Order: sequence, then structure tokens, then C-alpha cells
Amino acid sequence: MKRLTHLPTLRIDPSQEIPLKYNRRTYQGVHGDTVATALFANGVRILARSLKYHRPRGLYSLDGECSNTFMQVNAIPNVCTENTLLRRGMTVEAQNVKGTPETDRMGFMDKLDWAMPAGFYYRTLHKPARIWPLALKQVRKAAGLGVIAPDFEMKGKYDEIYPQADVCVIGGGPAGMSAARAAAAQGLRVILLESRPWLGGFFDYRPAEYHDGVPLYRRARELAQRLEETTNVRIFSHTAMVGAYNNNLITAFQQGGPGDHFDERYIEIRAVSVVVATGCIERPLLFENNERPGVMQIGCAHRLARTYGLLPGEQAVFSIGHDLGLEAAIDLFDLGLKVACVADIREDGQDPRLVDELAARKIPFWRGWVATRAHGKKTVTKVSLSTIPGTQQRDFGCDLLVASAGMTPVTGPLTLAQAQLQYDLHTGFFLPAQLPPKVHAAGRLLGLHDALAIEASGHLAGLEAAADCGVSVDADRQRARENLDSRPGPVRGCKLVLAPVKGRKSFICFDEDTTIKNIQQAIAMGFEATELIKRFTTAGTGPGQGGIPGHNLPLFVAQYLGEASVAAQPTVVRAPLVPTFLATYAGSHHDMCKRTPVHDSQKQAGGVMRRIGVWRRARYFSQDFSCREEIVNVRNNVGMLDASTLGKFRIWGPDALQALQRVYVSDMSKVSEGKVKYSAMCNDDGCIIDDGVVVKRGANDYYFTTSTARAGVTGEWFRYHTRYDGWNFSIVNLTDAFGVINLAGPNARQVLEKVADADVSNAAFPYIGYREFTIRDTIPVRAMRLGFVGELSYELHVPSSYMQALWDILAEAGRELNIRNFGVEAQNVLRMEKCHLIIGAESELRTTLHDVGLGFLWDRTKTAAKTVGAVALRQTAEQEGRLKLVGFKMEDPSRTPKDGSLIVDRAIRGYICIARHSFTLEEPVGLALVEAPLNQEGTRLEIFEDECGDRRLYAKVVPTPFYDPEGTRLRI
Amino acid sequence: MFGRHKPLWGKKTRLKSSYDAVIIGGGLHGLATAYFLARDHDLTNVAVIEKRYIGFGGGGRNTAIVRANQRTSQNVPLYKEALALWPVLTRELDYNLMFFNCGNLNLMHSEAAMNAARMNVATAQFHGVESHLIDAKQCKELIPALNISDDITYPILGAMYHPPGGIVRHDAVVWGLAKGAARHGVHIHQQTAVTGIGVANGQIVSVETDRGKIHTPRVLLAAGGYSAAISYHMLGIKLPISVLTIQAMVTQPLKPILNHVVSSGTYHAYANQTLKGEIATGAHMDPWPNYTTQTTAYYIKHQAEALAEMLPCLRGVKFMRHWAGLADMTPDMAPIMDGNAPLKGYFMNCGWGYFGFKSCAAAGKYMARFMATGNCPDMLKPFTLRRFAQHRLMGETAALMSYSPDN
Amino acid sequence: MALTLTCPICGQRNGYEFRYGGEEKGPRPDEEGLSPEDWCDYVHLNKCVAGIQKEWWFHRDGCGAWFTTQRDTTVNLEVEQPEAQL
Amino acid sequence: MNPEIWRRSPVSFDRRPAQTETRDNWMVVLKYEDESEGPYLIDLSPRTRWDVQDSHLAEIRPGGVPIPDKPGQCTFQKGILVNRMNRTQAAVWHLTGETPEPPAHAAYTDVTESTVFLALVGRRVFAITEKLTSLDFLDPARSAPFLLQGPFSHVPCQVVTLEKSPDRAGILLTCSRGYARDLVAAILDAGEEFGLRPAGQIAFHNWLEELGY
Repeated sequence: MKRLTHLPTLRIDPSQEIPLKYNRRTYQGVHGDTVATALFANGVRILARSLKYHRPRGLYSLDGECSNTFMQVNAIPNVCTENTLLRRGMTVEAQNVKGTPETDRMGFMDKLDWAMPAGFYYRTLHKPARIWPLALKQVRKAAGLGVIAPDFEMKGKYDEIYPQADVCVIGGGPAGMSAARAAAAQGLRVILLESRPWLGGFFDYRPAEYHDGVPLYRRARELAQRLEETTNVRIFSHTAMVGAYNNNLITAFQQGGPGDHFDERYIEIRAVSVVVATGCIERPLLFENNERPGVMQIGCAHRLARTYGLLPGEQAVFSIGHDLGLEAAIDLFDLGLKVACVADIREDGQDPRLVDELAARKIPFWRGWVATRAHGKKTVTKVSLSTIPGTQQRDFGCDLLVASAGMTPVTGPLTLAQAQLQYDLHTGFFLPAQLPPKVHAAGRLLGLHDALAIEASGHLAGLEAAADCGVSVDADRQRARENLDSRPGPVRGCKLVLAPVKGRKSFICFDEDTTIKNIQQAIAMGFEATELIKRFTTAGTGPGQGGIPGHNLPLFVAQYLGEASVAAQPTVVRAPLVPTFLATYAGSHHDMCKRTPVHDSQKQAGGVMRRIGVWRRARYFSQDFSCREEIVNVRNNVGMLDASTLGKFRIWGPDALQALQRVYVSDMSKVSEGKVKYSAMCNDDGCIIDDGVVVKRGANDYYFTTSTARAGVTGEWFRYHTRYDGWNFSIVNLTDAFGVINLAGPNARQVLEKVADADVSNAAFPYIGYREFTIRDTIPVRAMRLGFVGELSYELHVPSSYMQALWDILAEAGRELNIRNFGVEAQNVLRMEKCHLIIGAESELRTTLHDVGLGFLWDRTKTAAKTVGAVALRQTAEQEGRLKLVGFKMEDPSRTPKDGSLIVDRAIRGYICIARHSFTLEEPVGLALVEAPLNQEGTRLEIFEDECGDRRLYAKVVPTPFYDPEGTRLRI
Repeated sequence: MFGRHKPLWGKKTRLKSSYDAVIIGGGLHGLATAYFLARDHDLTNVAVIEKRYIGFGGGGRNTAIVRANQRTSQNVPLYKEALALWPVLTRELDYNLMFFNCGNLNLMHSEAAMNAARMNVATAQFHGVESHLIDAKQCKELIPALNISDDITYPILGAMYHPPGGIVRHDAVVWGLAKGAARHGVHIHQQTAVTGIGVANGQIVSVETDRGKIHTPRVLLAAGGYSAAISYHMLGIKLPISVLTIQAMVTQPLKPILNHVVSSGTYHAYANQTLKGEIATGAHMDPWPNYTTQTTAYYIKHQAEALAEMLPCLRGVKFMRHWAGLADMTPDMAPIMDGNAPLKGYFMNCGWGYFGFKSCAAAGKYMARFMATGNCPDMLKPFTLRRFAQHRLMGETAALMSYSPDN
Repeated sequence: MALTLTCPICGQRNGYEFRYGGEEKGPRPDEEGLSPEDWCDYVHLNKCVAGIQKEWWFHRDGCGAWFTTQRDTTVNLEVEQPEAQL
Repeated sequence: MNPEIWRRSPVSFDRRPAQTETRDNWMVVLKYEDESEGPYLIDLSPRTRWDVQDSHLAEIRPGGVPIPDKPGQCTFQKGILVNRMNRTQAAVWHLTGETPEPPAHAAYTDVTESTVFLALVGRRVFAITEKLTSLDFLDPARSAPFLLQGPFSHVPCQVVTLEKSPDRAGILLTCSRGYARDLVAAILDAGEEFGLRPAGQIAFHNWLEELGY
């Protein structure tokens, strides 16, 4: 097809050819083409088949309002080819067809519409019940459009940015550009978003006069150039605005061009004020076969020629309701299109100059006529026109029917910003009755058509937005308002919704193949709210969302129900306003995770790393996940564990003790220097949420530890529970400041005494002692003698920068003893043998301090402290029927039950929190939460494992701890 | 084949001045209770009062997932019965609820999670509900699109696989139950707002609406996310509820790619493919109470990040619609089903959070029995409101609580 | 996001930077003599106001301040400047 | 002190150092090979940082520098940057000079080891940061230096804008030490298109000098 190559409005470069592969054939497009325009240039008219009826579909609009031009591009499904720029190396395939869109073997579906009224699947396919599974398979196969392969890999770079703006202008047409310019002139930071690859909006492609002989397209380029030169305006072109959230958070995504470091990027803008200048799209005209290829909207036909250099057809009929249709007919005629007839729905109100121009070209112009039917099996061959009441009718042969009921404003951004829309009788638009604070609307979407009025309205909106930012613009604003008032206001809109049609195939929603008849069926079944009709008929729920039916559906429903059209409520619009790749939303997505100071050496030593909360930790040090060697080594020799993830805090100040009393269950006034105190924290339910140790380092000055999980929230927990008290205390989170090594095992002292600059003998540094000393004259450590794993052990807190050095020093010192690492799982088994608790493992949401046997930690006399959880602890102290923590051993020691197995009788009575074969005790041991009275010592527990069938395991409740009940090994 | 298109839930009726029972809320639970009151207890002089249109709330906003693999032995039997009711209701209501019995995979990303899941699996099996633990390789066999490599934020170690679950067309449930209830004579009053509840001598006597007063001895509060506010504003009864928004979104429609419901608590994400071919996926809740049903940029991005890791092929698919609904969360993530307390004739069925869809049929059945007989069925006893003051939280979630919206 | 909050220290920020700390219920009740019902009222029960409520927030990702603010739960907007706490 | 016992920064760049020095058992890189002309990412983690908390902050002068009155404000004198965090808390960052002795006053906590400390300086720094955070380092209502506390690459950070001018722009930031590696990776990834490279202490001091500090 020959291109018009010399139009000044072109956005293509005909000299740069780009090949594309479509359905295994190679075609040539040119630089600037979209995939669909390139195919159109090659004579391809049927671009897709519809979802349900497999009807042929072609170019209808160029802005992605429906799925008519959806294809698979480079194995990506559902690519809207009408606004996807053609790039080198593209492979394009039709989707949802058997064969090609031209010869889809599923085309017969179009004849079966009688069997598929609105919601037919709710009323059929289940009788008899056995057909449903079969029908289900067919339904799934038929549904959906494109195909994605399970192993598909999305190529390209996806980025994200979070720019700040005073004013964000949505829409880079004349109004948007004027608004941006006005706000920028006030020195504000302005962001302008434009969905097309260039600025200009509906001026861009039109040769009609702007003012003083300057054509609109030239004016658009002038405005754009000036804006591009303004340093405080940031222009994002080829950027679709997709979301608007409270307080003007705007999201958008931009497609990368040559020179960009991204293929697409997600943009999230926090703006003080927003101007919406998104203009209009066209309201589809409803008639029989209104979506037949060859039927297209005004802008589509006009822009095909003016932007892409492609005449949209040879012989055209226009059935329109807006002056843009007349203008397009005239311009396209001048470019070589034969125009059989222009039918205008409107009886009057046309721009007389356009009417004269039509007459000058001898183009038949019929007022009060409208298309009622497009003929032609696959593409348009003939059109029936009739008068609005349907009294007269005439047919015209043609291959192009330019059809449009009128304009409809692009209000998506406004509704997302919470504007309530109302039907406006003059324009026939759904317009915001009242705009949300700091949101402004400008330009054509308000119904303006006059070029100067559009710019003036943009200018005013820009100033209004500037005023929101605190700039004083009163005088300018007054002038701008007067200027706008001096220009023509909104034009009267065409109200016709439905031509006088017969037939069954007038489509209100293309994507879902929803016809007018379907809507009537839904209403007959009691669905009267538009939103329910939408759900029942699925109109407007397809890929194009409300793009095609958004305006017509509520109008049609209101008219059909005989309500005044002012009562019509538009259906809900939802983000994203333009379908957006998950890849784009995901953006660069940096995974942020904490590493301990010895992360690398742990890994090098064979550590199998696991993510635990915000940290990565070494869980095992061999592929033997029972950790036998690690465990045996700690029991008999000495091992080292990286416990750096423990929460660590300093709390001090005159009221520090009161704060400790509030959150810890014990009497913290008993914390003394040189000794650690173990205690627990509960929530208000009395449920244990944390345990750890506290030491006193000076007057009103404490250092304490929390579990890894609580490290991030302990500071706020203290502040929260003291928020009414006005206490004077300070707290610093030192979790990351110290690495922690747990040096554990009967030989631990032999290692430590080699390197410590202090006496670490049992006498000088006994169990539950706290000491501060240096290692090798250099490394300061805070050392605690604890026994979480049940052996002599030292918990060494060391400045993080020295952690690796200390680790290496200890490893070296312990080399002759064969010291070795142990990981989190070995620790887990070791402490379980000792029945030391891990919160969350042996406790759950409803487990109190009493339930885990730690009730003795609670000091019930310190009521004045109002300790968190104390009330619940008091009220549940003697409560019956609670889940209690018990230790158990197996009747048959050859078999260790799996964690999570149930304790049952005729009902479920509890579950196993943890059970392991103990290498130390040479039999399985475990801890379970069981309903009292099953917690009595000696009780036989019946264990129900997953997949156990009728088999049961049996255990017996035994005293705890299993290992070293006297605790002598901690004290050696 | 279809004959005339008749109104599904009868003609619009006048609001009578007296009903035997008034149900506040034309959602899943309200309509289900109305249906079972009529079906099982001959209580047909019943009004369902709906402020907007039926299914406006959670009924039309949930992502349609059904399952019976909950954690506690109080919950599992209830959900088990609910699951079994879908085919029964399809037949009884003569309305295809489109139960797609595709099975659910709940992914686990740590050894501890696998062990915790085993407790759920064992609980299900103990109650005769099919559920299994499977490893990562088996997950991949079921869902070829799944990424089971180690190079994602939370590598997948396995899953809890629950074959009897799946998805049910949520709108159809609303419409079908409305149809069934109306067929038995229940009046469904849409666009009717309850403005007050009348009490005399500790007994419910009436319900005020913007269309007039209704005398009734029984009222059921089943207003979903709005229940707690109604309870406090109209009766001064505070509930242990926080109302949060929960968001969901769908992609453009695809040919079948996902044949199961897949979810991950760690990623705060779940996904399933609707019968229309869209990937429906949901996220966690916004952690602050509100009644807006606003969506957020944060969550659609989060959701994309999560799915891009779990199901990387979906990076090439586009989100097209994002919405939100209200979830009335209780501290223990289990509902409140109670009645005749603290007022005689006052029944409540709320606090369902985001589990209200999968349970509605069974909950409606037992609430109807409770309302009709005045005796609380054993099935509902654990769900009493009094459990919070009695320090008997249910263990539906194992996670520890701190102060938060749900405490 | 659907929520921004004005931190008394850091100014207006994205709501996800904060942790919600519950409805304002006043200081902790005295421990002794508190009945289970009164305890439950303080710890678990909420008014769930559909309208303006006074509530607690913590600027978790920022300055670490706890503060109260008045927010309209039907539109998710603050209605007044927050009251600073520590 | 044993000089053979090395302290380690949480940051290690995958670059060859060209010039190093030892300072308090830290091995500090003064210059990397092929630093190019910026923008630069510089590891300042060995630099001393103190947390100061007190109900009467006005009475405390860390290193002789007054603590600013209002949260978000900073003073930068004698190589010491003092950032007011909230009503009772300030951060003190020693940017130049020898390692100071921690004051005996209870209000001080040495938090050098708690955080990773980075400088991001040079051309197009804010084009890099806008890829990682929505914090507004160019807020016209604030003049440098000023402190923002908020998420940067999803991690809570303290960020001081030291200079806004496009050519010499620069920020300093700290966050929990454990995030160092992922944070550095995120910044370098975001800065790749702008030629961001790791640099040593000399580049940082040159930059401070250019700014006239």
C-alpha cells in the first residue's frame, strides 16, 4: 500500500524500513509504525478474532481501548499492536484463532449466539451434574486470549523511579502543555506525562487552522519545543498514567526509546497538585456489526493518514456525531479518499465552515442520519444508513465506515482520584460534579473544542495547581479566567446511544462480545444496577476494561429502564488505567536482606544458608541435615555458632528500670552488675512473645538481648507500652553493632582462656556471670556465661568490625581441639534436649507464659508496674483445658515422630512442636503442646502423623529437661 | 432453550412492617442464612436488608478460593462441610456455581514452615479431608510455571497440597442464594439502609430502615466489614474487630496456564486462574482500619514482585484491574458466630476477615439453625464472642500477636 | 498508596512507613481488680468508627516517634495535624 | 593494641585498591584503580558515629558542635556533622580527622559499629537516588545540609543531603550494618547507567574541600 510520504504531520520515517514476521510471513513496516499500522500498510485488515464468537476484528481506534488488535509479539500474549511501536526483529502471531484471523476455523461460533445469552453458563452446563467437569474443560479452553508458556522468560530491563513534583500534569496535549508551562513559569517542579511517544494530543495530526493561519499541528510542535526547553519541566513521553491514589500519588509507566537504559519503567510520583488534561476518546456508535473490520473511529481514520501516511480505505461512508468527523472527511477527501456520504447524527450545530467545505467538495452531507448496519462477511462492503427514527433507509457500498457517536472524556485519572462523576446534559459527558482537593481538570475533557479555549483552560489549571503549592497567583488567575471566559465554552454533545437497529449483533463491549441484547436479558433477570449488569454480562471486564462500553453502558441502561439519563451512573473505573506488565510493576526489585559480619566465612565453611526473618543464617554445616557431627561435637568438645542476629539493646536513663518493669514479667530491680538475668516478655494476652537476658552496666544503664525476630520491634514495643507515662529513658538498638559468637562445649574454656586477657576460670567467671574484657589486647568483648545448648558456653558480644577477626582467633585457638562450627539446626536440637524454649516453635498465638512452664518468671507482686500481660497471666494462672508444653519420649524408640504430628484420642488434643532423635540420649525426644490433663507425667500420648492411615505411634509424657536435668554441665 | 428471562430473585417487594427475622446484609452469609432458614426451618417470613446491591461487599470482591485445610479442629469440620455444599447448592439452587475443583497448593519456604504445615495436613487427614505435604519437585510437576530454584528471595521447599479445594464463581453464589431464598419467599430489599436497631428489655424488637420500621424478634448482623461499626453505632456493643482493606487484582485473560490455586504466606501472595482465563491474585491487607476499599500502588507493585519470583513467566502478562474489599479481622483470625447474647434475639455472624467466602454455605446453615431453634449448634460453640474475655483465643493462626490492628 | 500520614517529626510520608498502634483508648488500666470483661474491653474491643477516630501511629521507617492523629476512616485522610509524642 | 588484628568494614567493593592506609586497625582505601570522574560511592563505615539521647539536648555539644534545635536540621562544623533526629536524639558523624575518644557522658552511645556509612557524591546523584527512594533530597523548602529519615531501597535510613547543586551533589547515608551488601549492590545497580563507581577516601575529601568544608 502506498504511503503518503510528504505530510508535515507524519510521525513515521518512510525511508527507514523495518521488517516484521507475522504469521510466518515477512512484511515491511517503517520506523514510527506501530505493529498494527505496519500490517495495515501491508493490506492486513483482520487482525484478530473476538473472544466468544470469533468474529473478525480490525483497526477501530489507535489508543488501545479494546482487544481488536491483540496479538502475540515475541511470545508475549495480548500485546495491543495498535499502539506498540514496531521494532526490529519482532515476531508477531495472531492469537485465539484456529488458523489465521482471516480464516479462523472457529468462526462458526458467531452463529451460536442464540445458545449463549447473558450468563448462559450459570443456567446450563450443570444439568446433569456429570456434564459439568466436561463442560468446564471446554470453557477453560475457549476462554482467555493469548498464550504464555510456563517457561517463558521476559527479556529486557525494567526499572523504577520515584520523582517528586509540585505539579503533575497528565496529558501532553495543548491543555496539558499550557498547564505545565503556566505552573513552570512560577518556578515549580513540574512533571508532564504523555501516553503517546510525542507531545501534541489532538492538535498533533490536524492541519486545520489554529489561529492566524497557523495550523494546529505546527502550534503543537511549537508548544512542545518550548516546554522541552524549560528546565523545571520534566517530560515523560510514551508514558501511560495508570494509577492515582490519595494525596496525589500518581503512578505511570514509560516505554524506553533509543538511548534509554530501560525497556519499561515504573514511575511513582508524589505531587502536591495534579492537572488532568487527558482529552477525549470517541464514544462508539452502536449498530449492527459495529465492530466489523473497516469500521473505525474518526481519530483512527484520520491519524492513519496524517500520522502514519496510510489512507484508511478507498471508498468511505462517515456516520458521525461530532465536527471532528466533518473535518476528517474533508481532510481525507483532500488526501485522496473517496467519500460516498457523510451522515451526521446531529440535526444542527455543525461548524458552518465545515459544512461549506463539504459542499465545496460535493460530498453528500445528511443530517439526522446514522449507520444501522455494516454489511460484509469479513470486512465492510456496504453500509445501511437510516434516519434517526428509522423511517428511511439507504445503502452505500464502501470499504470504510468511519463511525462515532461523539466524544467521551478520558476521566479515568479523575475517578481514580476519587472524583464523583455526574451526567452533564449539555455535553452528554460524565463530568466531575466536584473535584477532589488539589486536582484540576482542563481542556477537551471538559467539552471544550475551540483551540484557544483549550489552551486557556490548561493555562488556568496550571495556575490553580501553582496556587495549591502556595504560590500567589491571584492576579494571573483572574486574567486567565477572563481569557477562558472570552472563548467558546463546552460544545453540545451528541446523545444518541443506539441506532434504530434490528439484528442481534450490536456490540456494546467488543472484548467480551457483549451485545445490546445481552444487556436487555440481564435487566430482565433482575440485574438493574449497572455494576451488576457489568458483572453478569461481563461487559467492560475484558482487556480494554471500560474503553469501549464505559460511556454507553450506563446511558443505555438508564434509557432502557426509562430513567432520566442524569440518573445514569458510570461503572467503576479501576487501576491500572492501561494494562501494565508485571515485569514493569516489579521494576528493579532489589531484595534487601541482612548478613552477619561472618557471613562469608560461614558460607565458605560449608554453611547451608537460610533466610530467617531479615537475616541469612547458616542452618547446617553439612548435607547431613540431622547435624549429628555438629551436635556430638558440642556435647563432647567445643563448637562455635554465629549468633549475631540476636537483638541487642542499651536502655538507660532515670526511668529505664520502670520501663523494664513494664515489659519484662520478672522483677527487674533484681538485675545486678556482673550477672545476667533471664526473663521474658508477654503481650497483653499473657502470651510469651520474647525471652532474653538483661545485664546492668552502670547506674540506670542496662544491656539486654532479644530473640532475632523481635530485634526490629523491641524499641517501639518499649515506647508503645510507656506512651502515656512520660518516662525519661533512652533506648538504642545495637543489634548490628555486635557480632555474637556462642562458644559452647565442655572444652570451651580451654579455647577462651588461650586468648582472653582475663581470668575466665569457673571461679572468676561462673555460670550466669557477665564480664567485659579484651581478647589479645585488642578486641573488646562483652561475655555472658549462658547455657542455651546445655553445655559450658560463652556468649561473646564483639564489635561487628572485629567479629571476623575474633572468629578466626578462636578457630585458631581451638584448632588442636578440632573446634568446629555448628549451625542453627544443631543448636535447635541441642537446646531441645535441654528443653530450652524457642518462641514460635513451642508456642503459638494463644500460648501463655504459664502454658510453656515459665510462669515462675512472672513476679505477681509488682502490680504497680502494670506489666504488659500481667492481667492475663493472673486470670489464666489456674485455667483448665489449655494447651500445655510437655516433654515426651517414644514407646518405640526406633521411630521419631515428625514435627507437626498430632496428639489425638477421639479428637485432636495437641501437636508435636519438635521431635528429634537425640544422639546424646540415644533415643527420640520431643516437645508437644497438649491439652490438659494430658500433660500429666506418665500420660500415654497417641500420635497421629500425616499419611499414617490406621497406624499410630505412642509416646509418654516425661519430666524435662531430657538432658542434664541437674544442670551440672552448665556450671563446670 | 432459555425461554423468557425471568427475574432471578423475584419481583421487587414492598417492605413489610413485620418479619420473623431480619438479616442485615445481602452478602454471602446473610443470603445463605436466609436460604437455610427457609429451606430447613420453614422460616420464610424473613427480610434481607441490603444497603446497596446484593454482593456489593466481600461477596463480589473475593478471589473465589475455597478450601478446607485450616489449622484448628474447630474450623476444619465447618469448612469441610462448606466445601461439600457447592455441588449440592448448584443442584438445589439450579444455578451453576461453577465449582472448579482444581486443588490448592500452599507453598512453604522454610523447614519450620513445612513442619507447621504438617500439623495442618495431619489435622485435615484426621478429619477426613484430603491434604498432603509435597516437595518442591512435586510442586513443579503440578505447576510447571513455578520457580523452584534457589535464586529467589524465598526458595520453595514444598507445599501443602489440598486436592478437594479450588475456586467457585463468587457472583454466582450470591445470585444463586438470592434466587433460592426468594423462591422460598424471603424478601430481599436492596438499596435499603438499616438506620437503627430497636431493643426493649434486653430483647431485639425492631429494625429501623430508611424505608420504614420493621418489627422483628430476631436480627442477624451479617454486614461483613461494616458489622463492627453497625454493632457499636446502633447497639453500643464493641467487637474485637479491626476493619482492614484487602486487595486483589487480575491480569488480562490467558489460555490455561495455572491449573491450581497457588499461595504463599511468606510472599503474601496467591494466584489462581479464573474460568475466564485471568490470573486472579491477592495480597496482604493494608494494616490500618478503614472503610474505603481503596487500592494502593504499594500492593500492586508488591504483588508483581512476588509473582515475578514465584511464577516468572507471568512477568510477560499484564495487570488490568485492581480492587479492594473490607476484611473484618479478629485477633485470632477466626469469626464470631454468636446469638442471644448480650441481647436476646441478637445474632451475629461476622469477623470473617478474608475467609468469609469459603465458609458461607456452612456458616449460613448453622446460623439458621441457631436462629430458628435458639440453641447454639455444637459446630458454632467455639466461635462465641465470649472467648476473648475468657482468654480462649482460637489457634487459627500460629503467628504471634503483638499490638497491631488485629489486637 | 491510599494513605499518607503527617509525622510530627518528618512531615507527610507514605503510610507504609508507619505502624498502626490502635484506637486511642487511654492509659493502661490499673492491674488489680480488673475484670476479664474490662481487660478485654481495653485490649481487644474496638469502636471501629466509620468516621473520624483518634489513633496511634509509629514512624517505623523514619524517626521512631509514636504519635496520635485524627483520621477519617471513610476516606483515609488525616483531618488534623498529629499530636507529637516522643 | 595488636596491629595485626584487622577490623572489617561491612562494605567491600569489587575493585582493586590503588592506595590504602591503616587507621585504628581498619584498612582504609584511599583510592581505587580507575575511579574515573564520578559519580562516586564511598565507604565511610570506619568513621566514628555517636548516638546522643537526652531530654536536654541543648546542653550537649558533641565535639564542641551545637546540636540543632529542630529535627531534620544539621550542623556541620570542624568536620563533625550533627543531625537532629527527634525531640531527644541526635546523630553525630565524624567526617574528618582522627578517631575521637567517646565522651563519658551517659547520653552518648558509640554506634559506629551499628550502621553502614556511605557517601554518594558527584554528577547525577539524584538521578540515582530517585530510582531507590521517594525521599525528596531536592526539597526546595530545605537548605543543605539537612536530614531525612526514611526508606531508601526499602531499608530505613538516615540520609543527609550535603549539597544539592547538580555538579557537586552529594548525600551521606547510614542504615543497619547488616544491609550493607544489598544496599551497596542496589546503589551500584541503580547508578550503573550514570557511571557510578566506588571511590576511596581521597575522592571524599576532595569533594568536601570543593564544597568549602
